[in-house]
Amino acid sequence: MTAREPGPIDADKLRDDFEILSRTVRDDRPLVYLDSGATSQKPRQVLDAERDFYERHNAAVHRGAHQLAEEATDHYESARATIASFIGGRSDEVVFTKNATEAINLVAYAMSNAATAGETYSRFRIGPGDEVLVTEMEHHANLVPWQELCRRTGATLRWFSVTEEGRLDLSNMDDLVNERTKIVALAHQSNVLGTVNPVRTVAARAHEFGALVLLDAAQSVPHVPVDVTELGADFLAFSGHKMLGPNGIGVLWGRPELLAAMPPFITGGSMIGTVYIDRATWADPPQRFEAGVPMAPQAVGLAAACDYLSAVGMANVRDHERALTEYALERLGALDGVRLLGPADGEARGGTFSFVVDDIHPHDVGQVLDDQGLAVRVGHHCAWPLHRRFEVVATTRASLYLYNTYADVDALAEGITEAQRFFGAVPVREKGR
Amino acid sequence: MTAREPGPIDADKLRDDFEILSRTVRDDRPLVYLDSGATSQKPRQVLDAERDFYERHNAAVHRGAHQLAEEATDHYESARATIASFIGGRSDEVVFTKNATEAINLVAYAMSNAATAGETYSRFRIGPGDEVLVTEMEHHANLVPWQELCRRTGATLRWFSVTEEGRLDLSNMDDLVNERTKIVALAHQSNVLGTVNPVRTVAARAHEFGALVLLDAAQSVPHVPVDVTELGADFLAFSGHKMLGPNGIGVLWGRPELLAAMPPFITGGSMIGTVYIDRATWADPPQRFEAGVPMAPQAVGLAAACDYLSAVGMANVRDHERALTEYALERLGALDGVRLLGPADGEARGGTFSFVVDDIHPHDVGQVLDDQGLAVRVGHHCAWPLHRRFEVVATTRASLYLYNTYADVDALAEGITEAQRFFGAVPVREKGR
Amino acid sequence: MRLDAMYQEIILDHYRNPHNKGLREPHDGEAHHVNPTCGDEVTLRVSLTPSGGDVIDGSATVRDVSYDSMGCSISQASASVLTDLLIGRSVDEGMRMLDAFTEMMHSKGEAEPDEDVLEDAVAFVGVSKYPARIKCALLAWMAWKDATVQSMQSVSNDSREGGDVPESAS
Amino acid sequence: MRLDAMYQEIILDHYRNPHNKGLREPHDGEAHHVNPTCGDEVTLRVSLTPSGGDVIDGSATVRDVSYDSMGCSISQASASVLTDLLIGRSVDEGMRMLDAFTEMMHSKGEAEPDEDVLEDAVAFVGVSKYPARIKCALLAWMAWKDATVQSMQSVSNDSREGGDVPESAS
Ligand SMILES: Cc1ncc(COP(=O)(O)O)c(C=O)c1O
Ligand SMILES: Cc1ncc(COP(=O)(O)O)c(C=O)c1O
Ligand code: FES
Ligand code: FES
Repeated sequence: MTAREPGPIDADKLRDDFEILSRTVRDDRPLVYLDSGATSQKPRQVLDAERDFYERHNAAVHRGAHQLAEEATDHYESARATIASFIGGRSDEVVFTKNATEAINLVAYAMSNAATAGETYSRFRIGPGDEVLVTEMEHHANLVPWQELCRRTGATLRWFSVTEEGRLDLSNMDDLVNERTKIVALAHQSNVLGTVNPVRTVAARAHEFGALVLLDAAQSVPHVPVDVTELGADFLAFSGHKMLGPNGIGVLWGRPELLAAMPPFITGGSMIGTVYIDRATWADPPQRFEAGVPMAPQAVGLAAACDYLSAVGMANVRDHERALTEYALERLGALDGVRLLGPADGEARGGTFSFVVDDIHPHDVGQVLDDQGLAVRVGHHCAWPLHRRFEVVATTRASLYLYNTYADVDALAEGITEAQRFFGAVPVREKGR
Repeated sequence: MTAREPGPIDADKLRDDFEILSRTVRDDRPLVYLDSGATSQKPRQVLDAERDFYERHNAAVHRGAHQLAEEATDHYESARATIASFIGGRSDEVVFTKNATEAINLVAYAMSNAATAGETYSRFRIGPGDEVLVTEMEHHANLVPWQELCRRTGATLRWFSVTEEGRLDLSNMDDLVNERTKIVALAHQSNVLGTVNPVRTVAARAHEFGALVLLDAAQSVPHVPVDVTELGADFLAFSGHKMLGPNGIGVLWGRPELLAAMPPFITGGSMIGTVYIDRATWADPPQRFEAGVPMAPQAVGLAAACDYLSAVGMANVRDHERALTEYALERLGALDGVRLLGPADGEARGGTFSFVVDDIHPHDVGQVLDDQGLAVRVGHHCAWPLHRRFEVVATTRASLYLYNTYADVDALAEGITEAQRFFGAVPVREKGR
Repeated sequence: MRLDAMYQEIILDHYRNPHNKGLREPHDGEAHHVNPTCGDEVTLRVSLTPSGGDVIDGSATVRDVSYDSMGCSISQASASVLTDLLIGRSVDEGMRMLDAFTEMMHSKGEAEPDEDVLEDAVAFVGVSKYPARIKCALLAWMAWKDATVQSMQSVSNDSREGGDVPESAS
Repeated sequence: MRLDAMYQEIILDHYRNPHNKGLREPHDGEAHHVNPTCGDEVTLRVSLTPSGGDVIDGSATVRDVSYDSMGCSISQASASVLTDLLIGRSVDEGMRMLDAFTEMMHSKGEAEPDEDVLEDAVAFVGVSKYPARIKCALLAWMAWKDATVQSMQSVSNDSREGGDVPESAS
């Protein structure tokens, strides 16, 4: 345990808003939740907002002339405005999807749909000879959809490598980004390494060649202030459930002129202009991309999550996690036989720590941690190619959020030591402490 | 008002479970909710189940080794089992989507993806010369995705007509269903006419030619007992929010051998077998079709909705709505100047009533009803081609559910009469009463 | 009853007995607008008279407005009221009225509209409480704006070319 | 501490000092299994001896089991325990053990496994409380089943053809 300066956030106080954080697991161990990279917990305020919608205003949005339908529509569109302004965007630039995965698939499918969607949508066409550029550190959600786009269209997939330190290898960027490049899809922050990527550098080069830039912001929007007007990206995708919001809602932000020039993905009700039995025309964005009765209660919940985060202050969230990250790097770095994937210093990295412990399988590490009440993730974290690059099958990952404390980091370090003791892997001591 | 035998459901009592049904609208009018065809209201039990998941078991499903992740996975998969058995299916036949719209798009996109997905998936290939068959009464959700499939693949779209009585015109079925037919997509129950379609007749003919049959059950699963083993369909799509469940969750049921032979739609995490940087293989169904962190809380809520409906008894729900339907047909039929689209008798029809009032625009009818606290829907109800067929731009639609009462039907009839009085359209009297 | 606040007597009168309905000649511009939420439509024609000389600008007079339409009471009444108000005014005055009307319609029923500016069109203030109906009231006004812009172009061209009013613009 | 109930001493011993690890010849069947949730794998070989004459059936003896593998403590220990238990038994006995083991693993920690049937394998009962780890314990057993089925086919064929044991099956 270490005595520390009080940070910008009083996490202990804030934890009162999260009912689940006071529960115990495994024979009355207090829960230490270090798996926010997978999904975050939700404060009472978010759950209340969603429930209030159901109990007072529930109706099908954009589809009725009665008072409930008006109220539901109003709540849904206000939620859109709140979420848009949370990332520095405008309402008409925000499309609701079910998660980040759907948001990315939306763009990938729109690009193959452009082949048959007529001249209006020719901006998005792609085919043999064209290139799609990703990185070796992508989450499967920002990799497999592009593999599939290439298979559907005959385009070629290329990728940035990752350095031993867990940074994007930009040394061959001039070759990788060229006049054949149609879209560059990359993570803002890696869900395994914590690395924050130099988005503006890559975007600037991509835009020289008229390529589109899609940012997988699933691990950045929840943790740092994000302003779409500053990033240089054309599209931004993220999920509600990783940022205190409900499951079942995600966001695709896009430049309005691009959204307007993009053919639809999922088709059905509410996204149409006119429909004849054999053909249809499309509504303007964002409706064009929101077929079916939308997840209005979830949108309202996500807006409440944005309000919660804004009240805490995203700069404070960032600073709090930075301080914890420095501390975690120090504590983990002091452990013998523990190898961290990703940057060892706090510069341009978030609070995500994936590691291997010598001679102990990550799943066994996770099991010992679980036994002590620590919730971490084990496996390839949906980034199998990245694990291959580091020649490991799996890692154990701890990921932090605004409700985590120094004590949580202490518990992690002690938990790893306990795993080593349990499996007799290394002498029970921390180096240099 | 009419005195009636108590039916199989005590709707007045059951309404206590629905907080919103006791609210007032427009200057303290009690709410009369007649828009369940658009979306249903949710009982306390469903909202409690969802909240309990968030407050006690929330974690990313299928992705962690800690206790919360175990519990979350367990709740998610139990929910799948409950929902599967609600429709007479098995767990591995149930795929979760965000709504019925996505479920239908899933099959339509899988069919075009089959072109490039390799031999394993050749069963789903479709191209020029092949035919896709729909009906003139489809909701846009079960029409536009097929138009788009045809555009992507060069296949031809054909359709069943609708008779003046609002029934499917089967007179040219022998021509429409033939050896070129690859899939027949039709509504189980029309969201405008209430008509219940002769699914087994159509399916039998389709299967003679090896065509697939997809049933849009968005308006049937909520209202009548549905058993997938009896319908003869290969796929069944429906939405949670229309059956007392949360928004943001839908279901695609499919025959297991077909799901196994079907390439994926949305790709990303959790749906993969192995992933290399340039290619991937797929998990078995249902995971193959569930990319990304799933909407576990919503699945839990939908399972609670199924439990609620099962406790009431789906046969009782059906009988209750049948009785109300007979009564509504009688009351509406007695009004001068009111023309009902769809079957005038209760045989093979559900409790959905779309009508036009002579000389009053449907939107104005809806406005007067709204003013009296009645929530109905106006417009084309996402079935524009069907409205064209009946040569109307729009209709006013009232739709019933288990919590509606005879008094609600009375309020509707009186509301229409009031609209006629207000606009001076017809003499204020009901014919033959 | 809130219904009466929305469907004011003036609105119902115009709905039952619309003014200037039926397309007329001559016209300089025509616009066709559809309300996508309900499928209702209006076709509206405008004819202008230059205020003096060949120059066509905001000071031109709206000589005639006629229309054909299909829709709800609000959209029908709004088109009818519009023709009464705009025929005989200058284009500038009409555009100012349009702005004031649009602003009122987005006021959620909170506006205290200036009857000196909007005259009979103030009757629609109650409609602005119902989001789903705002487009109904605005439909004809948007069509008028488009048709007028078109008219100004077509009249200017004619003046420059010294030609006749074309039989059908747009 | 629940951890001790899961990682019983027997399991940790086999994990630290696995028995029969390393692929051996001769073998009649070989199976390679991957645990899709973690990417871990096992390759397992089986060699059988007919119980008498040419007929190969459930009464055949498991002459040898060897394996190579990569994975967590549970999967490693399970493979090791399996070889100890199955070498020298009849195929029928092995299959019965497999059934009992599978049943125990799906018992969510509720089973009171029969030590007479499962012997050292009862140590894995604690693992069955952890759904994410059940596959770890079953991995080698599933591979043994496949390899054995294969072995029986290959030995029967050999017997019928009177040939030698093939160098590599599967
Ligand atoms: C018959 C029918 N099919 C499909 C749908 C689409 O459902 P959802 O909007 O929930 O995807 C609806 C309801 O809107 C419907 O009534
Ligand atoms: C970097 C990154 N991208 C995309 C995703 C996918 O998010 P979701 O599963 O919510 O669609 C995740 C999380 O799983 C992620 O960490
Ligand atoms: S409802 Fe169509 S214009 Fe008013
Ligand atoms: S974690 Fe891979 S086999 Fe146990």
